[in-house]
Amino acid sequence: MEMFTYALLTTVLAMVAVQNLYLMVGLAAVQALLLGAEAAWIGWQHGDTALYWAAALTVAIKAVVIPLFLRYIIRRIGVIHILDSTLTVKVTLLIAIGLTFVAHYATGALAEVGGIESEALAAALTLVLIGAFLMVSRRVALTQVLGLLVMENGLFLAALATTRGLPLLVDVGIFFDVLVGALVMGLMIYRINATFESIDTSKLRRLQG
Amino acid sequence: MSTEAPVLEVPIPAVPPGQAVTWAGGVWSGLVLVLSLLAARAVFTAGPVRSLFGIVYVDSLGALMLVLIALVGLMATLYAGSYLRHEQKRGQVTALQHLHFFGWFHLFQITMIAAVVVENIGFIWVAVEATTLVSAVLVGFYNRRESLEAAWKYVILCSVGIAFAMLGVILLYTSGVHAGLDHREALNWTSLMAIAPNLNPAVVRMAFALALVGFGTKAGLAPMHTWLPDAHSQAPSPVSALLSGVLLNIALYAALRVELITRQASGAGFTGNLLLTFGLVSLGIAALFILVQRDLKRLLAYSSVEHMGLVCVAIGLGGPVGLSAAVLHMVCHSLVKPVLFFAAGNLGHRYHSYHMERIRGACRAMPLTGGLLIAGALAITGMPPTSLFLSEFGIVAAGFAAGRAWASVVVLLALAVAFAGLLLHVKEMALGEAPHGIQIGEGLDWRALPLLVPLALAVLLGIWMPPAVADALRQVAAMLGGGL
Amino acid sequence: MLTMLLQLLLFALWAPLVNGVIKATKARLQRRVGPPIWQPYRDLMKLFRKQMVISGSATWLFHGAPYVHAGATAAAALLVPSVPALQRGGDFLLLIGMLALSRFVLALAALEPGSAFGGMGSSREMAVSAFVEPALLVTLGAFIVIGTGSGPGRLLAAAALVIITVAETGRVPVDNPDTHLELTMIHEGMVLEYSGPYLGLIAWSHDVKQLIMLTLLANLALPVGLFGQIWLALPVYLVKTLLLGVLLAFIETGMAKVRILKIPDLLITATALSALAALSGLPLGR
Amino acid sequence: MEVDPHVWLLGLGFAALALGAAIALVPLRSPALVTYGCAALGAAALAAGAVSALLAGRWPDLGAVALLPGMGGLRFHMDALSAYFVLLIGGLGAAVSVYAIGYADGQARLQGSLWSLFIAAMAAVVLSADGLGFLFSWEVMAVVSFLLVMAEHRDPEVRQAGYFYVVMTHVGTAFIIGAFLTLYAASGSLGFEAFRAAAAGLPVGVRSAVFVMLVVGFGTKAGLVPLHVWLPRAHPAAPSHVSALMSGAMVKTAIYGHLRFSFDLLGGGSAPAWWGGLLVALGAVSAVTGVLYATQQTHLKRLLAYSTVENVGLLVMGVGAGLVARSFGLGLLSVAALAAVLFHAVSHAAFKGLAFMGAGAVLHGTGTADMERLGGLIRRMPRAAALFLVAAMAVAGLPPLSGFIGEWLSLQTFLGLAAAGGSAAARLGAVGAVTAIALAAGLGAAVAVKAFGITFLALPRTGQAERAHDASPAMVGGMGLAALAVLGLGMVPGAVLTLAAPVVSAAVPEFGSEAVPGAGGPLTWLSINPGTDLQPLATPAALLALVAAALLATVILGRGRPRWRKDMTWTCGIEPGARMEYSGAGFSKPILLMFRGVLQPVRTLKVDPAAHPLFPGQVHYQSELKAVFEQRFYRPVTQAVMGAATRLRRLQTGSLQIYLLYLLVAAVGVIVAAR
Repeated sequence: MEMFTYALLTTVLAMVAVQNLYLMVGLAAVQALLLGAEAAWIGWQHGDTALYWAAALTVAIKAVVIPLFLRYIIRRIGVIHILDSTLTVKVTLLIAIGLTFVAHYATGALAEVGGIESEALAAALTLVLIGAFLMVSRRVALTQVLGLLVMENGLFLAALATTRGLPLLVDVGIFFDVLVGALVMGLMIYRINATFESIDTSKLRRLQG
Repeated sequence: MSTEAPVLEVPIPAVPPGQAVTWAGGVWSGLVLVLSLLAARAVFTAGPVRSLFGIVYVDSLGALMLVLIALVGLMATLYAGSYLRHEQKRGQVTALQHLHFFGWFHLFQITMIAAVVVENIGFIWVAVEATTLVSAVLVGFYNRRESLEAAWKYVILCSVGIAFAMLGVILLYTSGVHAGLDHREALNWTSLMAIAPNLNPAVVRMAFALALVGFGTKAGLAPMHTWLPDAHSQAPSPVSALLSGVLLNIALYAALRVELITRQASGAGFTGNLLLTFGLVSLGIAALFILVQRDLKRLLAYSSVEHMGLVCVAIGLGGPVGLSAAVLHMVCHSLVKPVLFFAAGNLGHRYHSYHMERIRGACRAMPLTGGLLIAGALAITGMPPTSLFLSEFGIVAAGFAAGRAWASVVVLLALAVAFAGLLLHVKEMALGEAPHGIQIGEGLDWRALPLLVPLALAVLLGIWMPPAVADALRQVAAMLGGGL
Repeated sequence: MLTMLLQLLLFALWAPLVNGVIKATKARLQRRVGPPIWQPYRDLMKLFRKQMVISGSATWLFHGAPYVHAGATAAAALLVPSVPALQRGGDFLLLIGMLALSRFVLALAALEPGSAFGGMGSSREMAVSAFVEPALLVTLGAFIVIGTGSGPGRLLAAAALVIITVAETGRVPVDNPDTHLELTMIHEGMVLEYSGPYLGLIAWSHDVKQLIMLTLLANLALPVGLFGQIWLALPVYLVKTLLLGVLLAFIETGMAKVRILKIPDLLITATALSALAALSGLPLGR
Repeated sequence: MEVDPHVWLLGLGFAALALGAAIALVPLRSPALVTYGCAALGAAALAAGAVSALLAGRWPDLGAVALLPGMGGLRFHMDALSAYFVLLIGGLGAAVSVYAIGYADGQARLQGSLWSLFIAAMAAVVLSADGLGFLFSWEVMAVVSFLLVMAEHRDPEVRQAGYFYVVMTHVGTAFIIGAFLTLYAASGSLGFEAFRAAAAGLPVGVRSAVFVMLVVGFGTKAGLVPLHVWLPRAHPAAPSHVSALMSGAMVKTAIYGHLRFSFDLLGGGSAPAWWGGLLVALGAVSAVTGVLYATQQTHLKRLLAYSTVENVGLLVMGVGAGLVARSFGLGLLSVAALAAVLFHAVSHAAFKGLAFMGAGAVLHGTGTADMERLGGLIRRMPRAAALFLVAAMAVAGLPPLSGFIGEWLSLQTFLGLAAAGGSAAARLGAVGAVTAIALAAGLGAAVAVKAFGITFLALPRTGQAERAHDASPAMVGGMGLAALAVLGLGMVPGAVLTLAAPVVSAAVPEFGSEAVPGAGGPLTWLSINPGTDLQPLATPAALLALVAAALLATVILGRGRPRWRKDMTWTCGIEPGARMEYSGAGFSKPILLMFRGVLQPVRTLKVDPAAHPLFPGQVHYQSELKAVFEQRFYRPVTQAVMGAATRLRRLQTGSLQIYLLYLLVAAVGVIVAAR
């Protein structure tokens, strides 16, 4: 359990640091795989079949469909390696660590509630916050989608950590939303690239004030 | 401009575009309205309705939202008919796009309806996220640079926000499970309300805080509101009307569901203060932004931020006065804001711009639209005889009643600034002489209905509230006060 | 009714003589022979018999103004306490109001012919009167507060009333009744277009107004000799007003005309003196 | 149960106004006649109802509509005070409506509809017995008057003026809301009777806070300096019949508010003396400042607007005097003060309404209200001139017209206060107030001379003035009604004071109506010769007799009617012409220079150097008053707000990343807060 958690944190920190788009998509896929594995493991531990389904969905959608779709978009657009971070790696990492502290600080109070694994919840919140931060620090539209995926992963982890997942029906709904969201965003990136001849969102600054 | 992405093409049978779609949409929306009214009557006379294996659940708050969605939806559909026909005639929109528009437009309404007729908070979340995705397509409808930019910001910011909300939902679920609820019903609102006193207050508080940030992003609360002026201004005007008029309410509705549980679990202090803070910040920021706007639709969008802030302030202050004012205010805002967006759409068509500097002498060029622009502006700033006067007065009164006169003072100040700001722009747009080359004259036909009906309703509520409406609002306010 | 008529006659007949005495005194002081003191009566009689030249642009207002001016001044005269036996009643606010009315119509009539002199006189008259009215009001109020007592208050108020009298009668240093020099004139500018009977009425009214002010000064600043019997009181009154007229002549001769823009200073001083007088008469220490 | 006739009359009045508002929107053959005729009938019925009620002395409830469930709504109740103000509003409304039939011929549609609503809203304000209903009516009145001001919106200045007005009145209303809700927080209800009950138990600090808020709120509507700046802009911008009603009646609703709250609801008897003192001071400043600025105006309607500021100042001084007197237990003086306020309110309504109607006639007849372009209108517009003269004399406060009586009553009060006031400060203040009123009266006379003289007398300055046409019969009718009121009020002041008596005795209950001056009360104090008071018709009759005597004397002494011949005006031998006349600016120049410390004139003189050194070609002279209040009070505030908004606007950078950062910060913030 803890191993998974640390592995997840490692992947997210790696994502903060790397610049290659394919690599980032890959890391997101790995993250989803890890999550799926964790879900399956917890399901096996508790004999919860619903978690198998959740794990399968996670892997299928977040580790396979969406990464493939994003790679397709990258290929269509033809951008692989661009410098999209607005901050230096050092600063980025420092802030990411700071957000980890915030997450631990915030979840510390909730630990007393029986059954909540404070450590895992903290990791989940870390994932969510760093995912959001990833979006703050990156300019390229695609990495922003990846940041969103990291956040979703954090949410899934939170659900796992606290209550062994949400009701399956809700989970299905969420996965559907994630899938559609990724598709919509991917298509938008495509259109943005077509219109602006770039997927650098810092160029999207016509609307101000 | 760009290649049409294949996924965006919703299969709609190839009917002749134009009139037929408009009529079909109108009939459909009318039907929805009738059904909503029937459902609302059932709810308000006999209590919450549950059906379809317990998935569909409508209580008084939901019923009110339902009626608002249906009413504004019908008006927007009617307006969209004439709006798009005009654009099609001018060649801005192809027949195919016209069809697409209506497909997405009604899908958008369906997702909104879905959000208010389910009980499971998880489902509410799913529906709210779905509204974002669907409406993002509509925001980007024109395929211009600006609209793409707006749609992108909209979808990203709201998705991030709503991810925080999801975390809140998960925490709520956790606390429900730990308080002994079954997995299947631990996200059911009624079940959670029933055992709310047993929920862990710390967890629920955190859940509410996250839910408020998340749904608050969608509801346009500052400082998470930044996407709103972009999206609301770039969307086609009928869509803007729906976005401003009802979607914001729905986001707030979702946050309120969590708030009610939290209030039961940990007392009104925390939730009230948080709502009050966000509300006042939104109010203040929006009021100042209104003053320095240059674009008509952005102006209206900021006004929406202001009004959402007001509703939050009212709920945050609480008390019977505050809550009934909040409910009334949501209703009134839903009635009046669409009218303003419709008027803005008409003006945009006539002046070929939403730049307020270019829109001059609207009363001369378009007497009806110009007049309604003034009337709407006066209404939205809380001037009698419209009901917004009453609701805004109630909100200010709530502060005094709650012993927080300072909050009311801030509200009064912000309202005065917003009033000055809105009228500063509107008087120049509506009055004076129309610029050279602008076509003069405007006919009065059924196309005026979507502008006239809601405003007339707002005036009616302002001078005489039908007993049925009064009773319904009272029930909703009572529910917001903590009753089921 | 009879007392009213008597008071009216007293003012109408006595006022030109006072003016004559003042003129004679001034002449003596200036080492001139000067006209006899009866000259004002002769002037008036002559004026009333002359044919007038009326401006071509004058209307009913120009014709009506002298009558209203005279009527209002006469009304003011009725309100002034001259000799106790003739007192009918009326308050000093109405007195000030009547004086204001007489001034108002004249100021309007002065604008009628459209000459620059008329406008000048009218404009200056209204500006000065804006200061005269508060001064007069506060001064008369101060006398009421002081009542019959004597003390520094009465002295202050009396000084104020002297200044106001000078201003109201259009004399140096406020105005100069003897010249038609546009740099200085106020009252004379206003009546420049009038001639014949109208000018007679106005001049007569002006004399009456002068007597009103002197009467106030005589009876308020020097409340002596107010006997109940008219044959005792009347001579005292006549003498007092004549003496005060002489005093006025001395003041006028001994002073230089001040700039128009300095006039407010004089009148503000008067107001301040009276306010001080009023306050000195009040039991402030409660 | 028998219903009082005044209830019927009021109902009839409101019904006629509603009809007028509705029928204006229907296409008609002669819309002005029907629309404004309806309004006139409605307003007249309101006035009649008010008179009937005041005479009958019965005060039934007039019905209610719930607006906000559980909080309140429109609830109408008439008592003496509201009846008196309904009389004012209805009376003036009727006269001006008649005038509008002729004047607003082209503005009978939407404007005509709003007109009826305006009258109805003003009446509703003074009849409201509930805070919410009061504010509702108050705001309707504001909105409707704003739209009426905007009638000639093609002119950017009009738009600016209307905007200024509506924003200021909105801010003022915010203060009133604050005051109401403070009382609401204490009483739990918005009913006036609940306010009254709650105010009695409130600590004096809270009551004072409420009072100050009301002073600001009502002061804005009334046009108290320095809250007056909207007034001289809006009044000239509005159509003249609207200005007449705004100036004559609408600002009086603020006086009503002052009276209602300071005397009735906040318990005038137990008020600290400084309440009244504050009002007297503010009023005095307004009176003097208003009239001073009035002297300097060359736009006829702006001049009248500043004169309204003056008169509002006088009214507020009266209210203050009444409060001071009450707090020192000087009931009789309080009675006198109230009588002064009530009388002057009606009198000002009549003469200022008349003056604005006259200005409208000038505007209608010549196309301009700029005095420098007018002159000599007395020949082309004799009827309008005669009627305007009545108004001008009342503005100047001359006997025997109504303006004088009002000033007389105020001066009596303050002199009484100076003689008998409760403290040294009160006496000193009273002496100051007397001076201020007298100064205002003196300058007021100058204003009146200028307004009438420059506009109507001498030679026409432009072709516009030469081609003027006189007012139409309907306009003359409306003005005539108002002029009759001015004359009647001046000559028989007791009539209206009798109607005011129940109001006064309700406000100062320890004295019955027999104490009210002119309504049977003693006013024997403070005259040089005691024994006289307001004897109806005595003064005017005497005056008339004396004028006749002057005529008689002229005839006798001149042995016949005066004979004259016409000739040119003497202008030192030059052909007389309009260029030789004193201009409006020139007329008030001495006052400008005497008060340059207050008025702060800014003048620019440009001499064209091209010509001969001794004979310059063209000389441009421009003189204007420094906008002291705008620069000192308003510009800093608006600049601060606009500056804040402009700086804040930069937050919306357009950068998605920055937006996400806001979101992240907010999320972290609430997470930390929730812990």
